Amino acid sequence: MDFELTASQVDLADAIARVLVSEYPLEAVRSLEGAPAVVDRARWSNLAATGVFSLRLAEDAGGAELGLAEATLVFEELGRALVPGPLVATHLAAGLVDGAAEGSTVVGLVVVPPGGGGGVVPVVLEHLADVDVVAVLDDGGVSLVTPADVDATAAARPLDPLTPVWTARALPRGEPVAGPEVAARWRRDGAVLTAALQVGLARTATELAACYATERKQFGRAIGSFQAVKHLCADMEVRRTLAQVAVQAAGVTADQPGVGDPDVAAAEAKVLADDAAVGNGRACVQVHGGTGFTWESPVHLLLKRARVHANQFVTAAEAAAWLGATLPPP
Amino acid sequence: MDFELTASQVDLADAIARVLVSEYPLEAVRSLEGAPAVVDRARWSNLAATGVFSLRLAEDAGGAELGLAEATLVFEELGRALVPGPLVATHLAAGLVDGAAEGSTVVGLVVVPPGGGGGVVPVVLEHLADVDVVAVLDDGGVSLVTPADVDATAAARPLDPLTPVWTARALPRGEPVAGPEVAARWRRDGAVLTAALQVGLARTATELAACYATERKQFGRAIGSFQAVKHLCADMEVRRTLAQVAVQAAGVTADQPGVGDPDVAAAEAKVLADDAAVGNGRACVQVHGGTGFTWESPVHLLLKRARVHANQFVTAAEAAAWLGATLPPP
Amino acid sequence: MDLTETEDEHRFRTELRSWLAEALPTLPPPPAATDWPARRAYDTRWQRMLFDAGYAGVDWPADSGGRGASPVEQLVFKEELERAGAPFGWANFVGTLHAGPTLIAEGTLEQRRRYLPAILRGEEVWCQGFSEPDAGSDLASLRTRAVREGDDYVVTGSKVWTSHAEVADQCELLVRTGEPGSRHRGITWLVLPMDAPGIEVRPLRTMAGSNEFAQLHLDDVRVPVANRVGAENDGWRVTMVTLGFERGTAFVGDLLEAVRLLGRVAELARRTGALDDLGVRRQLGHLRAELDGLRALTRRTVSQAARTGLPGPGGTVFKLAYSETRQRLGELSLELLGRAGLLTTDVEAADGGRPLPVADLVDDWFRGLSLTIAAGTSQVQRNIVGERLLGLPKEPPVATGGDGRRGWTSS
Amino acid sequence: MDLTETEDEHRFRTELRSWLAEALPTLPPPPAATDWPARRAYDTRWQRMLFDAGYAGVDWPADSGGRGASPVEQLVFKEELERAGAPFGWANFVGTLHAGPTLIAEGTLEQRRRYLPAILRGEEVWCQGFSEPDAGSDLASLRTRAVREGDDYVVTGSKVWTSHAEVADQCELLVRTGEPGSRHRGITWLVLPMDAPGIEVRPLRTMAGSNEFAQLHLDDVRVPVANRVGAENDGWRVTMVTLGFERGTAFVGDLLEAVRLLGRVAELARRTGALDDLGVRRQLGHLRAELDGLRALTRRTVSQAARTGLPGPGGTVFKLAYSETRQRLGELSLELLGRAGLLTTDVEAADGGRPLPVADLVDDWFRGLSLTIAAGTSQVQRNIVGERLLGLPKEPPVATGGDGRRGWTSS
Repeated sequence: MDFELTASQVDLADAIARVLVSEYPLEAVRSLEGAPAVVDRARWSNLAATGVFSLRLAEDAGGAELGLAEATLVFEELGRALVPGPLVATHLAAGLVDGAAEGSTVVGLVVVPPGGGGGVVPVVLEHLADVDVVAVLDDGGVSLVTPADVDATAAARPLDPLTPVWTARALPRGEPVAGPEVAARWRRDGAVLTAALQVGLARTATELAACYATERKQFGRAIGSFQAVKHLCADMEVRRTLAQVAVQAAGVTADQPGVGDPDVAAAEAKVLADDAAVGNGRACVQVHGGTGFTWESPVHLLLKRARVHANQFVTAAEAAAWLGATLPPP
Repeated sequence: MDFELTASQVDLADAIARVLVSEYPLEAVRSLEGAPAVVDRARWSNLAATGVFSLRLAEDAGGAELGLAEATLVFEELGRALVPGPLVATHLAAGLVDGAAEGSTVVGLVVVPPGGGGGVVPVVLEHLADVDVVAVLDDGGVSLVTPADVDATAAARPLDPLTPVWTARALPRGEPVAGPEVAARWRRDGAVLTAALQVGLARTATELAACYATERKQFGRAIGSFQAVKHLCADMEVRRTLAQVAVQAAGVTADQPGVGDPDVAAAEAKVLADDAAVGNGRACVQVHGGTGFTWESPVHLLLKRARVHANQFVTAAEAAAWLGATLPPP
Repeated sequence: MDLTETEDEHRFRTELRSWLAEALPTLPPPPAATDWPARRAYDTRWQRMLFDAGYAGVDWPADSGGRGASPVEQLVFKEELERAGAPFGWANFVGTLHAGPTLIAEGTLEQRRRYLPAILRGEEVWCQGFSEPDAGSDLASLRTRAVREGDDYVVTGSKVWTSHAEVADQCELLVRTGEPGSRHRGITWLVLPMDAPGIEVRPLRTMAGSNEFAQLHLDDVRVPVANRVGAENDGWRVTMVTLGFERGTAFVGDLLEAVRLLGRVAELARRTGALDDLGVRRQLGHLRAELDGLRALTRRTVSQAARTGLPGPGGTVFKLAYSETRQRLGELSLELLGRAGLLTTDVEAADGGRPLPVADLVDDWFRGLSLTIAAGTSQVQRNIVGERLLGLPKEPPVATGGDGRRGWTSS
Repeated sequence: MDLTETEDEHRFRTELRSWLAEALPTLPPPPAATDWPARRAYDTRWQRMLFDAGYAGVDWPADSGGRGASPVEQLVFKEELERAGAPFGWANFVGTLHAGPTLIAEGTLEQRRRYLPAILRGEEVWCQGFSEPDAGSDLASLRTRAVREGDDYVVTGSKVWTSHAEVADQCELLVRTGEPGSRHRGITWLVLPMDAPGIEVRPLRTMAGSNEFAQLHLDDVRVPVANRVGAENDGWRVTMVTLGFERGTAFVGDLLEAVRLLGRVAELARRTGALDDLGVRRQLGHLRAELDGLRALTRRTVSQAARTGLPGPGGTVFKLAYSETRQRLGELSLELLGRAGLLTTDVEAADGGRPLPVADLVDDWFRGLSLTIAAGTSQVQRNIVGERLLGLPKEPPVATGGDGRRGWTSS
């Protein structure tokens, strides 16, 4: 047992972080705010070239034969840098949808809740104008839909200005490409990778808050020297730490048979990571005070993106209820 | 509209507070810790003489014809002083059970949950060795049971050393003395008066914490000058304030037709008062640090009593669920 | 303790209610939230209607042109306006609730004559120039400088969070006339005419995407000394005096709005089926208890003000509890909206019923986030409650610096 | 990242598990929690059994008589003991986990020979004399004085929260040898034989009614200078050195106990029907996620220790999160017990099934309350996380006093 990152895992995370610094600096990301399409195809291809989408494929399929554990490290970095676009969907589709692994096909995803959904909330699709194909995930499996076939209305002002959304009353029937086992795996791996994005957001929120609290002076002192602010930041660090190890453990648990229940670990990762990203996003706004409430500051983007991810694959509320109902007897 | 206390209401609260200082000083209260019976009959009679039980009765029945609003002020003082015994039960029974108003009959109470209870938790009776009669409150009304007829087992170490408890698998059939309307009123008024006791506990907890935080020095400063401690205390004051006005409003709402829904106000009072008493009890322990965790300090008695009251008449969870389910449409 | 209205209070309510029933339908549809000139026109028209009906400056003394209503009547006034869905009148609030009362208390006769009637009639719109980029919670560290030159002050600096600055005629401005570092002792209160040369108004977009605030940049702006309210360097006291006007009704409209929103959230929960969830019921019920507790606290504070003429101590407790409650209401709203919360505009419901109220609920979520920050963060409020209400010691003075600055305390 | 056991680790676990399966049934039934002499006998017998099997001092270096197990083996050791329901060995923990490691690092050869074997064999029981009535979170302000007289220190003062003092042979004692107010710089670490004249042990009852702690009153107690560990006035460093032994496994037993308790709470919820309540399910599930997250954090910390030989930074985060989680677990337990929670002992269930586990759950509630206080309050832990992990500035020194004392910071 050695739950520390291996040297090659550290290198992998460093490598992707370096690519992101040059490909997705904050100004570049923010320049697309409010646009109907936010995926820059050239940058997306460069991301693909680093293996973001193909990472877990077999070598003969152009992959690196790495595991979900490694993927969580990569997605944490993507979350940290606020990279927009259907990253998890395209990653899951790699190997199943031509061009996804290479970055030439951008894949959107609609996750139908177990049992089929329904109710009063319409279908909400992300990134419809960015994607070449929409994968629909339901209990029966995965099917593919052409974006142009979806009768959808664009939202005028999406909550996250970097996650454009559309609504539709229903989805057209798609072409089935995978069965229920793949669908179940997508649900699980998708939850873990989304949780990894959340950890990245939680990390950036903690860093921004600590930095601001060190630099900003009020009443003649750095505000971070006041316990009220310091302890807000400390709680952010606690949430980030727990979520990060839980997400990495979920990755390892999926990769290594016998070390635990991967579904449980995935649900736990989503619960803790959603808490960390949303809670730290909110705390980051609070630490920044009025500044944090401006559009100009990047702080709101972290919180808004966290809310988007909180509603992907499974909510923390759903995951926690399932974890509570399935607790093994003592 | 004048929701401030009248001069005579202030006098009433002052008067009972003065009586309690001499009749129920902390040492006297604590001297009974762990005893199977904690009602000192002489003191109980003196309490009765101040009108604690007869307050709301008609003048010709020996009462003062005051309202539930005034009763909340009195019970807040009783809570502040940690007075032990079945205060609310005896107050409710005054006028229905001979001698209750005068303090010569001490009345216990078992509240059967709406619908009849059942389940795995046995009947838990308080103060069985103190009381002359046990009132049983269920959907059908109120009936009276002789304590000796209850087949009950004494708990070796009750949670609150000043609230001795017994368990019983079932209760004997009692003598009916009131119908469903009275039962419903007891439920409501009992919840409000118990909430008033909780406000008293929350107030004492806030006072003790603020006092300790001012006197106790660590790192060369009064600990109350550290924001971490100061803000714990501030949150106590906020909870206490909200609960107090909500309890008083519930009293007034029961007394004055047309100003609101008394059942809603009662449920709200219990929710906020339980939160305040339990939350402030816990915070008071935390502010006191190691000292607060000793038996010698009175702090634990506040928290334990708060937990007892939290389980009387209606829990905050039950009351909140009812309030949520019955929210009127906008 | 009496929650029943007196006959006078009841009459006041009834008359107001019937006037509102007649007056409101004569208003045109409200303008777009982003169109400030149209909002100014709409809000000042509403102010003029209030004036004509005798409700302008309901809390102002009669000798200043106001109605001189009692604290309870002020409460009734706000309740009825909220109940009837009357305009809030954003363009008027700085004038009627802040600058006006300050001038009443501290202005010269001439100043009062010049400015007060225009506020009451909706002829002039005021904005506030208090906060600065580097002086948020610590207002006393403000740095906008005013240097006396003849009969003018020459003012240079920046102000932030100035609401509707684009359409304001006057600005209540705090400037530093004392030495840098003179804290509370070197501040002066000025009336800044917004058409003075050297003022630049830049929009300050909030995270909610709203343009309701602006940043002011003042570059050698000349303000006549005659525009000074109170003595030079006495502006901190002048500002604080205004707080003495508060009768516990400052948040009444907000609170009743929150009650209405809670009803909408419950309705949403009923439609989505979430109301079958006991945990959701408890959350809703808890919020209901807290909001009604805050209503009771408001009544207590107003009653105290009615008796003593002074604002009671409940205001800080209210602000702290209300901000946190409203923030939790916003979180619950977004939780219950689920993926519909990824939009910020109302959306057609899949069941064909009324559209889902996404816009209001998401907006409420943003509002909740701002409430624990604006007008004193919750952290500062907790200091105030701890120190002023519980008597806990302030943070000891800091050794370094030696300028007598205190820790992050309540003053 | 690898969660799979190596062959060596697996062998260690398998051997330990089978030894436990044989050894534990030979133990008599555990004594009453209040009977310290019997508990001492029981715990030291268990320690002797561990010694005979080669598991005593599992984390001590082999040249000090320990097993010299790797950090992962230490983790496995604690997991297996908890899994098998082995005795915790309260009477041994100060010696094996604290005083022993201190002596190993800082004791003279003679001191090590004198004390270490007796600890490993369960022949001597240690207690801890660190906390004082006026020095809780601020340990460096301790005032128990030791004055040198010839070859002895003469010690006078009081200590609190001394576990099992009634049955201890030795006490690791921190005393002030420097000037009053010398803070960290005037503390000395002594071995106090508990049979020395002048020691009075008074029970210190906790709010849970337990007598597990005592207060020590020391009145001119003579301690030979030979009993000093480390240099005079260097006791703070000596104490801190021990922390370097921590391999992230300090709370493993506690954590696994909490996991087991959560299972019992869920079982209770199933029996009472509360598990049908979605809100309760979410609370349980949330606690499950947090506890498993803490298990993952433990594995991370242990793995870092295995690589670097140093305790990782995860300990403080662990303590803070674990304390709060466990406190919430306790609250949920009491919530679900309802009126049965007014007792503190198990009670016959009305459905005739197994008795309701009141004793353990109420005890756990008390435990939760103590966890946010003991061994550094959560407030102090947050300072540590903020300052050491995030690099936030410390509180500035206080102007008054001038003795260089810092605010309530992490050191």
